[in-house]
Order: sequence, then C-alpha cells, then structure tokens
Amino acid sequence: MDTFLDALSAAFALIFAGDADLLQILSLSLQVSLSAVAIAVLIGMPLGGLIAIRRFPGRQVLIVVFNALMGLPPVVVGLGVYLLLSRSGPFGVFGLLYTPTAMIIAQVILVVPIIVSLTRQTLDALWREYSETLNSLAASPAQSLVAVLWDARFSLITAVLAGLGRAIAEVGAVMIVGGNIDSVTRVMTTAIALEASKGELALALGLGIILLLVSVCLNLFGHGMTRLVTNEATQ
Amino acid sequence: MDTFLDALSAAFALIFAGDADLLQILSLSLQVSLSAVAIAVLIGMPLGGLIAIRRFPGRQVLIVVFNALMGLPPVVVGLGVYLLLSRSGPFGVFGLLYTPTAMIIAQVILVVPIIVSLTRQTLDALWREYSETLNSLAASPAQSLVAVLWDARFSLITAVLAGLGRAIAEVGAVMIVGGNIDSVTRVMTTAIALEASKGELALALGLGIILLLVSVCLNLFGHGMTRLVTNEATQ
Amino acid sequence: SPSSWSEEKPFITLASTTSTQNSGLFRHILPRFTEASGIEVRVVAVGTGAAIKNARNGDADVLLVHHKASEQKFVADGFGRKRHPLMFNDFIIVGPDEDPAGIGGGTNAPQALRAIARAKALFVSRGDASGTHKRELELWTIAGTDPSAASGAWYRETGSGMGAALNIAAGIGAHTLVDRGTWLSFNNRQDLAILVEGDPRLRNEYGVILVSEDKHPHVKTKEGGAFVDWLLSNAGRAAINDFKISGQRLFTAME
Amino acid sequence: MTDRQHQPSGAILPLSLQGVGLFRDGKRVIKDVDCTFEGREDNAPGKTFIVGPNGAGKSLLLRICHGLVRPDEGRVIWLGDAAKDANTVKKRQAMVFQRPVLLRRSAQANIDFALSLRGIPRSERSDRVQALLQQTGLGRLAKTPARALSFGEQQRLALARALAIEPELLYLDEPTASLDPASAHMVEDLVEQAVSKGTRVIMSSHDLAQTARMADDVIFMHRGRIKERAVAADFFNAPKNDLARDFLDGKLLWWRRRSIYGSEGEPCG
Amino acid sequence: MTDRQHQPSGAILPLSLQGVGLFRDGKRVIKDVDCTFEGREDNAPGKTFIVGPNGAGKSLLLRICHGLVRPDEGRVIWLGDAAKDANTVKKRQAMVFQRPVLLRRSAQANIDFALSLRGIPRSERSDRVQALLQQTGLGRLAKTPARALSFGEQQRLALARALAIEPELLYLDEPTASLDPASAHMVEDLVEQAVSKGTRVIMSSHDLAQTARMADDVIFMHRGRIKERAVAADFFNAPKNDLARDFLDGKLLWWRRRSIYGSEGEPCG
Ligand SMILES: Nc1ncnc2c1ncn2[C@@H]1O[C@H](COP(=O)(O)OP(=O)(O)OP(=O)(O)O)[C@@H](O)[C@H]1O
Ligand SMILES: Nc1ncnc2c1ncn2[C@@H]1O[C@H](COP(=O)(O)OP(=O)(O)OP(=O)(O)O)[C@@H](O)[C@H]1O
Ligand SMILES: [Mg+2]
Ligand SMILES: [Mg+2]
Repeated sequence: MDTFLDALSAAFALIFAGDADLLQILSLSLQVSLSAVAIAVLIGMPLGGLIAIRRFPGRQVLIVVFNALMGLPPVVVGLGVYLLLSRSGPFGVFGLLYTPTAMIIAQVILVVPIIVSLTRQTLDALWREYSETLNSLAASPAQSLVAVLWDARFSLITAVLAGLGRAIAEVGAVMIVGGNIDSVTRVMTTAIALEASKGELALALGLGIILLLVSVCLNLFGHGMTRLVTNEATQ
Repeated sequence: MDTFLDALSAAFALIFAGDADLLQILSLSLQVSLSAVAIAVLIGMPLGGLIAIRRFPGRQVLIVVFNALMGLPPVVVGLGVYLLLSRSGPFGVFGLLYTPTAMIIAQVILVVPIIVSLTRQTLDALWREYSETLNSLAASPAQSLVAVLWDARFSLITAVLAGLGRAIAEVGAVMIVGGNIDSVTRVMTTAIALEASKGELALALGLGIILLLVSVCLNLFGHGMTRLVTNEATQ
Repeated sequence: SPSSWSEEKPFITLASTTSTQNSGLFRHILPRFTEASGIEVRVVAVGTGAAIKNARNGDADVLLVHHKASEQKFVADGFGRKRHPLMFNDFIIVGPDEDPAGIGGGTNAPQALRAIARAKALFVSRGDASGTHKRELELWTIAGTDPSAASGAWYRETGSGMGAALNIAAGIGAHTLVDRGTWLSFNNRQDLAILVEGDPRLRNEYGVILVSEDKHPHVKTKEGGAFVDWLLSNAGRAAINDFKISGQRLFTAME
Repeated sequence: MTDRQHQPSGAILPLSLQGVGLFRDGKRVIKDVDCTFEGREDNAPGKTFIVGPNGAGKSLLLRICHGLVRPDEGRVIWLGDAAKDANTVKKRQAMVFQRPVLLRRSAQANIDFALSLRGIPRSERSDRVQALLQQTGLGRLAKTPARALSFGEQQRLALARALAIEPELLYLDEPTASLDPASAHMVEDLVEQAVSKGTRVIMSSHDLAQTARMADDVIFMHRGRIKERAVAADFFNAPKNDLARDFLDGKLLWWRRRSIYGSEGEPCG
Repeated sequence: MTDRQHQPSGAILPLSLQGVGLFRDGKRVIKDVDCTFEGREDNAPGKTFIVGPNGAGKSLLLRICHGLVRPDEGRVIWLGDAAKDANTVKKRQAMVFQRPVLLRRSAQANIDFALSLRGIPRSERSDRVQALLQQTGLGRLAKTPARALSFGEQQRLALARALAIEPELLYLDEPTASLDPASAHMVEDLVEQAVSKGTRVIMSSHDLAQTARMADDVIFMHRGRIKERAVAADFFNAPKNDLARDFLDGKLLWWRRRSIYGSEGEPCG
C-alpha cells in the first residue's frame, strides 16, 4: 500500500514541480495521440458511415474484418510499421523510423478499426430511422453520409474517446517504432514502462496517475463541449 | 518485404505443424481474454445500462470518468495489480501473482470501462425512445434495464467485440502480472513481444498473423450467431 | 513539426540494451559527448537480439551490447567495421535474503546454481536470448544441470527484460542472475539481496561497434566514428568510470 | 377481460392539477392549469375528452397527469394528497401514446411484457395476451414483429397493451387517429367497455363527432391553457369561450388568430 | 410557392405497376397489383385516394410506387419504360409518411435540408423556408427542434418539407390523421393548390368524408389486393365490390370477416 501513497506523492511532486522533462513527454504524448486520432477520425468516420448506410457485396465481411482489427496487437502493428519504415524497408529512405511521425502512423493503424466499427454501429441505429426519409428526399450517398454523421455527432464522441483511449494508453507500438528515445520519442507510456523496468514502481504509477488525470481533462473538455452545443442544438 | 513473406510462411508452418506450444499459448490467450471479457460484461453492461437509464447526481462525472478510463494504460494497470497481488501487497497471501487469474483480473480492469462506456452510449439512443413507454408501464429500474439490454442485444455485440479486441491485443498488463512465464502465463501477445525482443521479427509477425486469424474467427462466430438470431428475432 | 525536430542538429542513433539504459549510464555520459562534439546521441534500448537486428537493418549507427559471440558474428557478416571492447562490470546472483538454498556469501556461481536446483528454490530466468540469458545458460552448462526440465516449476522462464525479470523475482521471492549495473539502479528489491558475486565467470563485457557503411550507405560514419572514438578516449573512459550509484562504480572501462 | 383481480378499485383518484405550468426551451407551453379528475365512485363521469388545435398542449397535459413530465410550476395531487406511495399511483395508470412506441419484439411479446411487469404469472399471461389480441383484431399478427405492423395495427396493439394492465386511469392520446372507420368503432366499444368496468378515461381527440358521441365532459385547450371545461352537451351546444366556438366551426387557425381577430394580447413566452 | 423553376414538368409520369407482389416474413402482403397513374397533361385527374382497412397495404403500396421498397414480384414502370435515369425519377417525387421522420434539427433546418439536396443556393433557400413555414402554420416554431413539435405540427412540417421540392408526384400517407379540423382544412387547401399547379397526388386516407370531398378517383385495397378502382363519385354511390360496400358502411372488420360471412376463402400466406 505504501507504494500507492508514494505514487500519489510522486505524481503531485512532479505536477507541482512543473518538471520540464515531464511537460515535454506529456506534450509529445498528446501531440502524437491527438494527431493519430484526428487522422483516424478523418479516415474512419466516413468509412464506418459508408458501411452503415450502403449495402454492397462484401459488406458483412468488411464489418467482421474491422471488428476483428479492433484486436490488432500493438506489438504486431509496431513490428509491421518498423519493417516498412526501417532503412532496409520499402519506405526506409524517408528516415521516419524513431520519429514522432512513425508513432502517429502506428497509432492511426490501431485506432482506425475502432473508429470504423463504433461509427458503423452508432450510425446503424440512426440509419434505420433515417434511411426511408433520406431516400425519399433523393439524397445521394454522400449527402446521406454527411446528414447522418452530422445528426449523430454527439453519439460519435464516445467512438472518438474510445479511439483516444486506445491511442494514449498504448505502449507496444510506439515503443518499437519510436524507440523510446529520451526527449525525442519518449511519451508517457514508454516512460512508465521504462520506470517500471527500473523498479521505480512509485514513479511509474505516479506518471500513470498524471496520464489518467490528463485523460480525464481531455474527456471533461470533450464533454463540456458536447453539453454546451447540445443545449443549443436540436435533440 | 522479405520479412513479411517470412512471417507468412512462419505462420503457416506453425499452423500446419500444429505446434503443441503454440496451441497451448493460444488456448491460454483465449481462456484469459474470454474470461476477462465475460466478467467485464457481467460488471460493465448493467453498470453502463444503469448510467444510461437513470438520472442521479454525479452521473455526468461518472460518464466522464468511465470515458477517461478507456485510456487506462495497461502498464499502469499491470503495476497496480502487481502491487496488490505481490507477496508484500494486501492480497499477497493468495499467491495469485504470475498466474492466469492475475492476468484475468488485470484485463477485467482494462475492459470494464470500455464495456461501460460503449454500453451506455448504445443504450442512450434506445432509452430516449423507450423511456416514456417503460415509465408509463411502471417498469422498475431493474425491469427497464433488462428490457433495454435485451432489446439492444445485437447492437451491444460491437461493445463486447471492442472489449475483446482490447483484451486479446493487450500485452503491457499481462506481461507484468503474468510474467510471461513459459508454459504457465505465456500468451500470444507476450510471446510476440518476446520474439520481437530476440530480434525474431518474422516469427513475431507470424504469431501476430495467427492471433489476428483467431480474432477474425471469433468475430465471424459472433457475427454468425447474430445473423442467425436476428433473422428469427424481431427488429 | 516532428520531421524538423529530427533535422535540427546532428545526431546518431545508438542501438543498445536495456541494462545499460536502465542503469542510467547513458544519462551520465552522453551529455558530455554532446557537449564536446555537438552531436546528439539517440538511444534505442531493446533486448540484445533486437538491438543487433536493428543495426543489421541499418536503423542504428552504433551498436553497444554485451554478447561477444553475437558481436563477432555481426562484424564477420560485414555489418560492422570492428568490435572494440569498451567496458565491463559483473553479474551477480540475487535471491531472497532468507537464502533457502544456502548459497549466501558464495563466490562459485555454478556451485550456487546446483544448490538452487537441489533445493528446488525458485529461479527466474530471462528466457529472452539476451546477453544475460545466454550467460546464465552457459553457467548452467558448467554446473552440469539442465533446469529446462523444471521449467514452470521452480525454474521460471519469464521471457522479459532485466528489470521486468527482477520485478518478478522480487514479487515471488526468487533467485536470478543480474548485471550489477541494473541491480544497483533497481529500486524494487523488496527482500532480494546479493547472494553470490566475485566469480570470474561472472564478468560481463560490453563491446561497441560502428555500423558499416558498406551495407548501409546512409550510416553516419563520421558522427558515429566520433562517438566510438570518444568512448575509447580518455575522456570517455573517465566518464564511464566515474558513473557511480551510492558510491559504487557500475562499469569499468577497458584499458 | 378478466375482472380487476390484482388491484383494488378506486384507489388513486381524484387527481388534481393546481396551477400547473411547464417550460420548454424557455417558452411556457403549459400555463395555469387547474383541474380535477374525480374517481368513479358515484357513477361519476368516466370519459373526459381534451380537444384543441395542434400544439395546444393536449399531449403534454396528458403526460403531466400521468407523471411522465414533471411540471415546472404547480402541483399534481393524488387522492387529495393522501396518496399512497408513488409506485402504486404509477401502477394504476396506463397510456396509449399518439405515436406509440412498441418494443422491438413480436406483437404478443409486447403485451406479455406489460403483464409480466405487473407480476402476473407466466401461465396466466398467455391466455390473456391471446384474448387481448383477438379483441383488438390482431390475433393473426400475434407473432409479427411489432415494428412491422401497419400504423393502425400498432395503435391497436398499444391499446391492447394498455388495457392488459387493467388500469384505474387510462390516458388515450388520439387512439383512433389512424384507424379505419370500422376499427375506430371497435376501439370506441373497447373504451366504453373499460369505462363500464370502472376505468376512468382521459382522452384527446381531433374527431369532434367522436367527442360528441362519447365524451362525458370536454376540456378545450388553447395555447397551453384550459379555456373551457364543460359537460359535453353544453360544450357542443353553447360553448362559452369564443375560441372554442371558432374551433367547433373549424375556423380556429390559432397562429393566424392575431391577423384575423386583431391582437389577442397573449405573449408567446 | 415559387413556380417549378428547377425542374421541367410532366417528365416522369405515367407510372405503371404490373403484377406487383411483396413478401414479408414469408407472407404475401401485396398481391397482384396492376395499376397506372397517368400524368397531368390533358387535365387528367390529379388526386387518387387509396382507402381500405388497417393493414390493407396502403402504406406499402405507396412505398413501392415511390421506389423505397422493391417489389418481390412484378415491375414498376416509369414513362412506359422510356424513363430517364433512376435518379431523375427519384428527384421528382416526394412523400409525407404516416409516421413522419424528422431530422434531429430545427423545423426550418428540416426544410432547408430538403432544398439543399435539390442544389438550391443558400441565398434562395431561407425565403422559401420561411414561406413554407408560414403556409403550414409553423412560422412561430421555425427554430424549435423538429422532434419537440406536437404530432400534428410534425405532420405539417413533413408536408412543408415535401412541398419544398415541388415534386411532380406527391405521396401523402394520411397527412391529416392527427390534424385539428382547421389545420386539416388548411392542408387540404395546400394539396389542392399543388394539384392545380400540376402535381399528381396519391394519398391514403381513413377519412371517408375527406375522400369523397377531394378524390378524383379511389383505389380500394383489402388484404394486399386492389379490389376496386373507380371514379370517386361512382365508388361512393355504387361500389361494385362487396367488401368496399361494407367498408363504406363502417362494417368491414376484415379479421372477423370469416365468422360473419362464412369463409371468404382467401389464404393468409
Ligand atoms: N422543446 C420545445 N421547444 C419549444 N416548443 C416545444 C418544445 N416541446 C414542446 N413544445 C411545444 O409545446 C406545444 C404543445 O405540444 P403538445 O404535443 O402537447 O401539443 P398537442 O396539443 O398534443 O398537439 P397535437 O394535436 O398536434 O398532438 C407544441 O406547440 C410544441 O411545439
Ligand atoms: N415483416 C412483416 N411481417 C409480417 N407482416 C408484415 C411485415 N411487414 C408488414 N406486414 C404487414 O403488412 C400489412 C400492410 O401494412 P401497411 O402498413 O401497408 O398497411 P396500411 O394499409 O398502411 O395500414 P394502416 O391503415 O394501419 O396504415 C400489415 O398487415 C402488416 O402487418
Ligand atoms: Mg398531441
Ligand atoms: Mg399505413
């Protein structure tokens, strides 16, 4: 139990000291994960939406595949991206390995299936209600897609948060493609893993607490935005 | 690119050899993750359902907290459970550390927030539609909960699959509380991490491919069940 | 933007092991090199196997690991110019301080392992083909004991890094083989203590290799070479030698 | 219908609304509603009809009575405030919504569900479900998914579900709006039957002929206010309220009122 | 309403259904439907009413005509098979559903959305939206969330949305079922206006008085079949079909038919 108390006090000490290293690691974490989620949303929401509102051969297969890809192991993604970006890999010439860009790429791959699957399932319900009306109004697929994405925007926030949760908590992929290089690619989770392997359990837990607090803040922010807009908007 | 081909052939070789070690590791993976998801569903679905259908002080906070907990880093969970189950920890006497039970506990903690948040958001929509009718029929909270969970059962499958994806892909927590001990607590993801750290990238990727195939099978199975039941059931 | 960061000032990538990273050595010596040369050193610390693999793929400029045979093969295969012996420390056997196998204070590692096997006292093996793991296997061979038969019973092959293996040993009260650097900087010892040390067979030697530009033309031979030269210079040696934790030296530079 | 075996009769009425008001989006949509619905003890009137133009607040008023919407002003009082616990009060009421919401189950499962909520044992339920389906002309559709039914069939299923729990107080929000003439007739019969067995009915309707035919007394609503409440015959023969007169003449387009009659002087908020 | 500026008139009719049938859950719910709806060129009839008991298949038939439901048997033919691309055909129709589905937006945004789908520039839209809201008596509720409107208001909003796109062919599924008498009257006026401007209307109704008042010709449906199609006056004065006669007399409870008249001999499936 002592360790938990130590962890708390470590967390507070770090926060109040405004430790520069910590701030840098934290901001890189946010930068990487938020970018990855933003890109994944841009790719995944239209894709999930299309799967929800269109009927085409192979649709069921696509649903199963994206559901299964939610279980893509980060280490595997990390290795795959490593092999692609490695100097001896096809994209080696860009020198992206061990950069934040590589970490973003890996997280995008991890988050897209989550966004696709959850968007599809969220829009399924709305589409069941809207489809006849939008068809009757002769909305094109693209127009229908925009309409359901827009009208479901508050429900879709949970999908985004689930993706963000996966990205910000993930360590296996960013460790491999980022290399956990001090002040270059070290993020919160790789720092936590490092401290844990040094036996600095209290410090590792303390960093974990800070990461969680940041998550809560991000979620509060998202939630606040929703509240604010929902009140004005039409249910 | 060679490595990818090597990975594929490694995967096929392992599959066709019916490697006993592989089978054992795979079955432990499934055992741990499926148990964890089952327990998490038992805890998380009623909880998420209650948050969806009840209005109580602190509800908004609970929503934000569970959303944030979707971003619980596996390493942190692993450390927390380690400290609790460690010989010097409060539950040390049970000797659970480095057993599959410990791994299940850690994964339950990781999966519950996902199930809670996604269940809540799925039932939100249904509840908006049902609440007046169920209230009018004087259904008790428990009766309402059962009714919405039942009527949303097909939509909830995506929540379960998201939880399963997290559990089966996760390595940070099971590594710490399981210890990746050969033929005791070695699961697919820790085996992959081990091979990766040995530089056996093709083998690691091959194992990853096998894990993904198993995920696809699990999802196909779930999907098939849904199809089967939906056709008979009432939309 | 991320890419502009990587262009900012000259840097090299160093593939190394978790044990050197975890001990804190790099944090101690690298700033001195950077100050002297203006070259930043980015450390990617992974298992010895993975580190060598990274270097083979051309993803590092310099390799710093501790398994002589693998290093020599790396050079022989043409991936490295030359292996330079850099520094050494030693392995120790740690275990619970109540010492169930009665090996405390010993200096004969194989004998101690035999005693552990006889007592069926818990032993945690890295099991990850790392330098430490390979050394442990060599010691079992010398001891004439094959622990793999007891795998899963008292012999636990964890398949994890040094720190993780130590955490496990601390968690269940087991013995393990660990390099002194990691041990001294490890902070979750619980009731583990040093039981066996000082056996010459426990010497742990690190080598440094500049990755060859013949296989990977993009390798930063100039900056990497500067780093290797600095490590082997008096300044580098001094930096290694005066890295201490609670008064104890962790690594000794080779003459 | 079996006789009310699970619930004593006459237990929750009278229901009084005192100074009830409701805001939506900052607008007052229900204003100063005072009214009482008596029980049926002394052969008191059993059918109160609420009429008024679209958007007058009929549906909202029914919801407030039923306890589904809590008023922002005023009080809803059961039994002159001697009400038993809220749960009993709730269990003795039922409602058929204007836009019925059926569970995603078969037609029969929808009724069965309502019965199960009242703790009626499974063995009894199935017979009662079949009887109710027959009464509402849905026998052949028992196993059809409720959501696949035609609108009129859905409305009748919702009525069957409400009747299943044999309420003391039954709210009907335009229950015959989408029914064909014969079905509407049949539903009117079912309502009369329930009333004759002691159920108190509060019902909204746009069908003035139906109202004249069935109502004991009539509440006329306009813009969230009760403008007139009268015995049915009086209301139809000699409405006291100007607006009610126009309404009966089919001339009351209230959103044009200002231009037709000059300012009515009632602010929107 | 502005004149049909964005779409040429008379371009997609006639519409013919040939041997149309539909299965649901293994049951045939629409059977052997053959009928044609002519264009308006030579002052042809503009308002066809579909009547029949609940569950007769009126709503399904409208959906089949509209192309929302693909029939399992038979063909739906536009312009005698000389139809332009399916998209044009689709864009020239509109429908008001029996249970209107409004987007989760304000009332005005619902109409604006329909206009934007027709590519009408933003600058033009706002005036037309306001005009339509005024015409349907929803001016004051422009900014109210559509889902918060009363049922009658929703029905009128759905009509406004359908009129907004100035369709050549307008399907109305009981558009006045939940309207108060004055609003119903007003909606009837709006429909007549649209027809006088060249719109072809196909409408279902349970209101026989309304049907008699408005219809040019009447289709009587029963159990998924068209039993009679006749000019309105003929249908009301001398229905040829026995079932139609009973229906007009308010006696047609079709699910009891067998017991009243003996076997009608029509299998369910
Ligand atoms: N959130 C809201 N914002 C603004 N107005 C609202 C809101 N909710 C309800 N209203 C208004 O309250 C009024 C009363 O609605 P209600 O459904 O009770 O009418 P009604 O008398 O049942 O009408 P109908 O005959 O059409 O069923 C309507 O004009 C409606 O627009
Ligand atoms: N999936 C289904 N399974 C069984 N029956 C179905 C299904 N879908 C529709 N039906 C039946 O088809 C019939 C026709 O429905 P439709 O909605 O067209 O009737 P309607 O004439 O519009 O009735 P109403 O006057 O009530 O609006 C109904 O009896 C309905 O129960
Ligand atoms: Mg209403
Ligand atoms: Mg219909």
